[in-house]
Amino acid sequence: MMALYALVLLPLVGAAAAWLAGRASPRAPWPVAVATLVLLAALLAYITWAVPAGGGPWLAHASAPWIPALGITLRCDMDGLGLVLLWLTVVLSFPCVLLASRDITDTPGTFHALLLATIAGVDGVFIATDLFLFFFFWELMLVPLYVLITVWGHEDRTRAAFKFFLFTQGSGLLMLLSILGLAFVHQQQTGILTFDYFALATTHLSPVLAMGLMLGFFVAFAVKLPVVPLHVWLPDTHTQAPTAGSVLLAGVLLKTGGYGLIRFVVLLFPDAAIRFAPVALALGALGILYGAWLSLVQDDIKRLIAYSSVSHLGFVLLGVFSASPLGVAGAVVQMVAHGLSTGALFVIAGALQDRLHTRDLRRMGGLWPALPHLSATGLVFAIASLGLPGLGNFVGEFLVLLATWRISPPIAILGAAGLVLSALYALTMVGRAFLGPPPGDGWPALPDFGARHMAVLGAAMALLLALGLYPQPVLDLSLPAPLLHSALPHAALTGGPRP
Amino acid sequence: MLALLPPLIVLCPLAAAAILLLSAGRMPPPAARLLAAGAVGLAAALTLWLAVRFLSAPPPAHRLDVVLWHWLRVGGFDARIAFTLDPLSLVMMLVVTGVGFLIHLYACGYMRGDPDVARFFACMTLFVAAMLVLVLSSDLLCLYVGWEGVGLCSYLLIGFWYAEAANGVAARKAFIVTRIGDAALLCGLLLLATRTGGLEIAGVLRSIQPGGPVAEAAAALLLGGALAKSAQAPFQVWLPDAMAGPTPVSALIHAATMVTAGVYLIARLHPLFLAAPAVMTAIAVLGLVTLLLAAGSALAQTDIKRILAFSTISQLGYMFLALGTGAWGAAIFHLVTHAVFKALLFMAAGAVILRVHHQQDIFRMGGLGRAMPGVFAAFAAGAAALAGLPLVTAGFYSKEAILQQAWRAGPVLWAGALLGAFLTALYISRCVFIVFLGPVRTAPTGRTEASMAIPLAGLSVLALTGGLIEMPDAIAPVHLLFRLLAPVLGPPTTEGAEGGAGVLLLAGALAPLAGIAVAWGLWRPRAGAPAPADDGLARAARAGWGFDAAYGLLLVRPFLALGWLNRRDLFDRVPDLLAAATRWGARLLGRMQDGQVRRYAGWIAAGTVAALCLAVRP
Amino acid sequence: MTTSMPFLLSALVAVWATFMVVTRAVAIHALLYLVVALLALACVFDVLGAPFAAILEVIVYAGAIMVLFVFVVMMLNLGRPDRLRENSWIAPRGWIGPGLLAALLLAALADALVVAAPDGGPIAVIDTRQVGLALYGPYVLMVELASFLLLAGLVSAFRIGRHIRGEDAP
Amino acid sequence: MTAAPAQALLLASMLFALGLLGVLVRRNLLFMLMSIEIMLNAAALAFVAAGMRWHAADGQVMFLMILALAAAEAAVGLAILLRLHAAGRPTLDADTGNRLKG
Repeated sequence: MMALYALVLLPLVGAAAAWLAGRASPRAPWPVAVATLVLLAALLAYITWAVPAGGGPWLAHASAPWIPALGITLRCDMDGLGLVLLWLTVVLSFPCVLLASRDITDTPGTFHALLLATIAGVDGVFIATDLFLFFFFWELMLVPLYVLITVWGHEDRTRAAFKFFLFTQGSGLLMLLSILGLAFVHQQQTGILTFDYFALATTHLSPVLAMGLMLGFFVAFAVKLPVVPLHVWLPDTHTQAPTAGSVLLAGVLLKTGGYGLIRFVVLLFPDAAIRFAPVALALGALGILYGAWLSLVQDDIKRLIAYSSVSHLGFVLLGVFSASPLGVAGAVVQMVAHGLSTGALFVIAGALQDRLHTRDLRRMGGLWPALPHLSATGLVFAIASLGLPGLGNFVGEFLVLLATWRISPPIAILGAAGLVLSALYALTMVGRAFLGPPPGDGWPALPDFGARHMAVLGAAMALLLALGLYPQPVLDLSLPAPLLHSALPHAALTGGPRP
Repeated sequence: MLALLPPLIVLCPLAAAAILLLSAGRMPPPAARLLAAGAVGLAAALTLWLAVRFLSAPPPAHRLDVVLWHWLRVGGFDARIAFTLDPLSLVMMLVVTGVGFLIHLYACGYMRGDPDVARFFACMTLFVAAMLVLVLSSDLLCLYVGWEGVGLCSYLLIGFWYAEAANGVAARKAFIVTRIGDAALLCGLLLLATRTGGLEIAGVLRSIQPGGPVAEAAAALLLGGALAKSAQAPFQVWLPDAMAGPTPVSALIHAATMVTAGVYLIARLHPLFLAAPAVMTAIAVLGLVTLLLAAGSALAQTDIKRILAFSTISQLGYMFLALGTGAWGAAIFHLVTHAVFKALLFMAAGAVILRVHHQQDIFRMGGLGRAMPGVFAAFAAGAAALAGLPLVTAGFYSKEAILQQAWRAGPVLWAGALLGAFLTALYISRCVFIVFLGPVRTAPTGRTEASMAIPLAGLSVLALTGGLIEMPDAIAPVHLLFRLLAPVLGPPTTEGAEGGAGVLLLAGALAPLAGIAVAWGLWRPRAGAPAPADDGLARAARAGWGFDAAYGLLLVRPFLALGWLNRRDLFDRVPDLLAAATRWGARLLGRMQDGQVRRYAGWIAAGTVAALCLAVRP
Repeated sequence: MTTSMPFLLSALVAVWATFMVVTRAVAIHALLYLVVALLALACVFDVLGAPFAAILEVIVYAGAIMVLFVFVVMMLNLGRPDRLRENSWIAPRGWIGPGLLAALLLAALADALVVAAPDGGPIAVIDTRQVGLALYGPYVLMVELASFLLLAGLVSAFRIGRHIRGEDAP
Repeated sequence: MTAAPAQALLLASMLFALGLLGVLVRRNLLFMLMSIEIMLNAAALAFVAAGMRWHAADGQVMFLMILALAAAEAAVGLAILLRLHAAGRPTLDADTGNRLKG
């Protein structure tokens, strides 16, 4: 199905169009970007609709030669996991463009072009099944975002962008090494040089080699997710990025880490992953607690949200390495819910910064009477973020904890303790920003959220509510398709961890 | 038809909450009041009708299951959004909607003039909906939705007057402390789900093996949740601060309904707790300890709402004591009567507070009985029920049921409970004497509205007569409630202690009378102005026996202090270290190229020598 | 191992004179010692059977290049203050590092000789004719290179030294 | 008349080391140039000794090459030296050589 290529090409064409439009008029790129996103959503809807019923776990497929001499093809496959995350990407692109990027006055054409290019890269990451192609898209989503942060970021943007680039690029190189290593081992065994995911999955690896190659992938995705000792780029980057960049980064780009862990770490190296699981689970629990703990003591609202992301995505790590369909389903729901809630929180933080010209919580307080709509949405998404049952985040966290409890109750207890801390930081943020007395002699008249913001954020809230009360469609889709393209029935994974 | 009613009853307040929320403050206050009170009133009426239908033609096995939809079905785990209607949930529904409706009615008057009334009623109706979900759920995960939902509404309502920073802090404290218990509860659910494959209450209870470590652990974890929600030791610290909310909130959430959720949970899952005897003992002991500690604290308070708050904790201690001794029916009975008389007390106190300009210190009130006789009568009825004035009050009968059960479980528990009854009468009589008798210290103004007076009157009647549905055998063999609840909680254990029943009854009747008498001796109206005791014991009691300070010193401060120390993130230093090392190395290497010809020559020579050494002797 | 007397003698002279060059404070003294060292080296060449090299050493090195140095020294107009400054510059403290390094180099080289000492053999004189045949046979390209080098040296020396007087002042 | 090539090479090594010592120790550019001449000569000696060992003319050819090199080097080096002297650096201090720029 060539429509899969269109998922990547359409945003790229849109990017070029936005750039050209920006040369004509500074007001032109925004409608171009919106139109591109609408087309993209329509395209994805078409792809979803065109999925043959009962056609197996892989829902769509596309393949074309690229560099035949090196066995590199343009192979793309989409399964339910990819579809869910593609939808998340498209859905979250809308708040980025509708709410955040319209106010960009500094070369808006280039800004929108880079934003769309990032989206194209993310789309590609979620469908590529040629490892070389995957790496290509991995870099494609990285570089435009780097430029976005460097050019349109806040006061300390250069340093933050540099840190972001160093961390992701450095870990990406480790992944490239692992990809090449896997391809060469496969070539030694079969005489065929290929980067095909399904072919490489059949490679026989010694335990040590498998662990080494797996760690290469793991580090790359762990930086992206992020997993705690490797998270240090994230608070700086989120804080300094322009609002649209923060939303995209938190909402979508971090998910590529979770996706990669499921698709490439657990499924390509199942044995090594299971041996590595105790470490990964411990890191996940550490991330949940450490992120929440540091989130609690931040004064910068964007930093606070960034650390809360670290905490939330610790659940994803737990779920992925619990090696059960329950955990993976929970991790996927958690990724989607986190994308929606944290994306919305970054929109709100960005709006606060636009209005107050500060992100410092010490200079906020008592904003509710001045900005009732903004404050109410902030409260609502903070509550979603603390994992209130009935909203999407709870479903993800509960499923992950349940899967973890089956393996290791102590880790699950630590994760549950994270829920207490998440309530602590979320309510502290609400209390410090919106409640209490206003500083000094009250706030001047501030523009509240208008209908556009309320509609978009309301839609996000509705999605979270739907995800929290009826997550079954996502749960059914979220199990990653099994490795072998043909033979294995779907039950192979749903039956539990592979031996 | 019957199966449609429970979801419909939940939907009434939920729809009202949704409309109020979506109106985003644009709805005029009268409409908001009408909508909220109307929705809860409709729910109450439907519940009443449902009760009549249910009692007149009970469904098979006295339970009615309503499955709404599959919530989570993945990897062998299945959770449903499903309701079960049985006598226990019916009683709870009656309390929630009935008392809830009266409190909404009262709030229409109490909150008049508040510009943000729509937000208030949105949270209140949402709370009623969540509480109904809690008591109706047939699946523990679904119950957890209601459990956290009521916690959230409690948070929102305690901090309703957000402009006061202290209110926000109190709200956060309430949510966090209960959240700690919620985390324990969640762990209990995880354990049960892992062991039994699902969280449907009936299924969970079927698969319990008595005495096993799983049952003990699960019961202990669930108890953690119940203790925090019901403000029992060691989690009781949040409830007195929660009085920062408007008085109707205190009446509805922090007296009548939400705080009893822990009691309901344990009663609902009583076979699990029966399988864990050690946990049962812990429940009884914790209940007794809480009961005495809180009664002592109530005796030393000066703020009328804090007196009532400590009293609530103390009364919940009674319920836990009953639960710990296996007297499920008695616990529920006391839950019901307590909901009535404590809501009444709070609302009467609220009426007083409104009339004396938001003055809450009882030592600045006095002589109010003459100025507001109606409120005085209502408060007195509530106080009498709380004190357990023999024969004529609901509180007497429910407390009596607990005392009887405590005697059977052990004389120590009984003696403690009796001491508690004495203290209860003592502190509430102190409150009544100081506030309503003696000289006037703050002159009241205005009138108590009809919308506030009607609920007071209704609840007064209930507080006095509500106990007649269930009486000890020694007085009259009336067992309406216990027989109603028997399909869920098992047949009531009324046998045993026959010989001493009369003596026990007498002791239970004399203790409150003694308390009132002592209170009259200490705080009867005198010439001089009464003053609060100020010795060390009183100060300790007033501060809740130092739990707050201890938690602050041992847990909160160190945690926050460590956090502030690590605010810049330890791990963030690692890349900086790497960068510093690189810079240092670069400076070292850079120093070699300083433009000094001779040093260049030296380096070249050194390199040559090194290469030579390597080449000659590899 | 036997060593011929002339080699030993000239070798000793060469080392002694070189040492004096390195340690003198007065430029012209050092220069004269350098001439002595070069002459001793010429003797060594002769002993090693390279008379052509010995003669060129005397004519070109000791004759031409050293005269160049002498001219420069004369143009520098050195005097007593220069000698005192020179003395202060070669204070003993500065000798330690370079001395160690030089000793290390010497040790390494000597070690290399011990490891792979070329065996001695009868010395056969390689006369000018042989050198000339090699030079204009296989090494003709190197002659061209040397001529380029010398031309380049000539041009650059001319270019650098042209404006020493007068207009160069600013 | 015998002289082992090893001895000639040892002599070359000693002269080279002394020359190196001179380059490193002396601050005066003139002396450094002289020391460089010594080192060049030591290298030349090594070539000649090697040529003697193999009875080949190549060693002396290389000596000629070095001679040309030394001549060119001396010419350019001395020219620079004179120019420095004339340009206001009469001390010929090599340690201030890094101030050439600007």
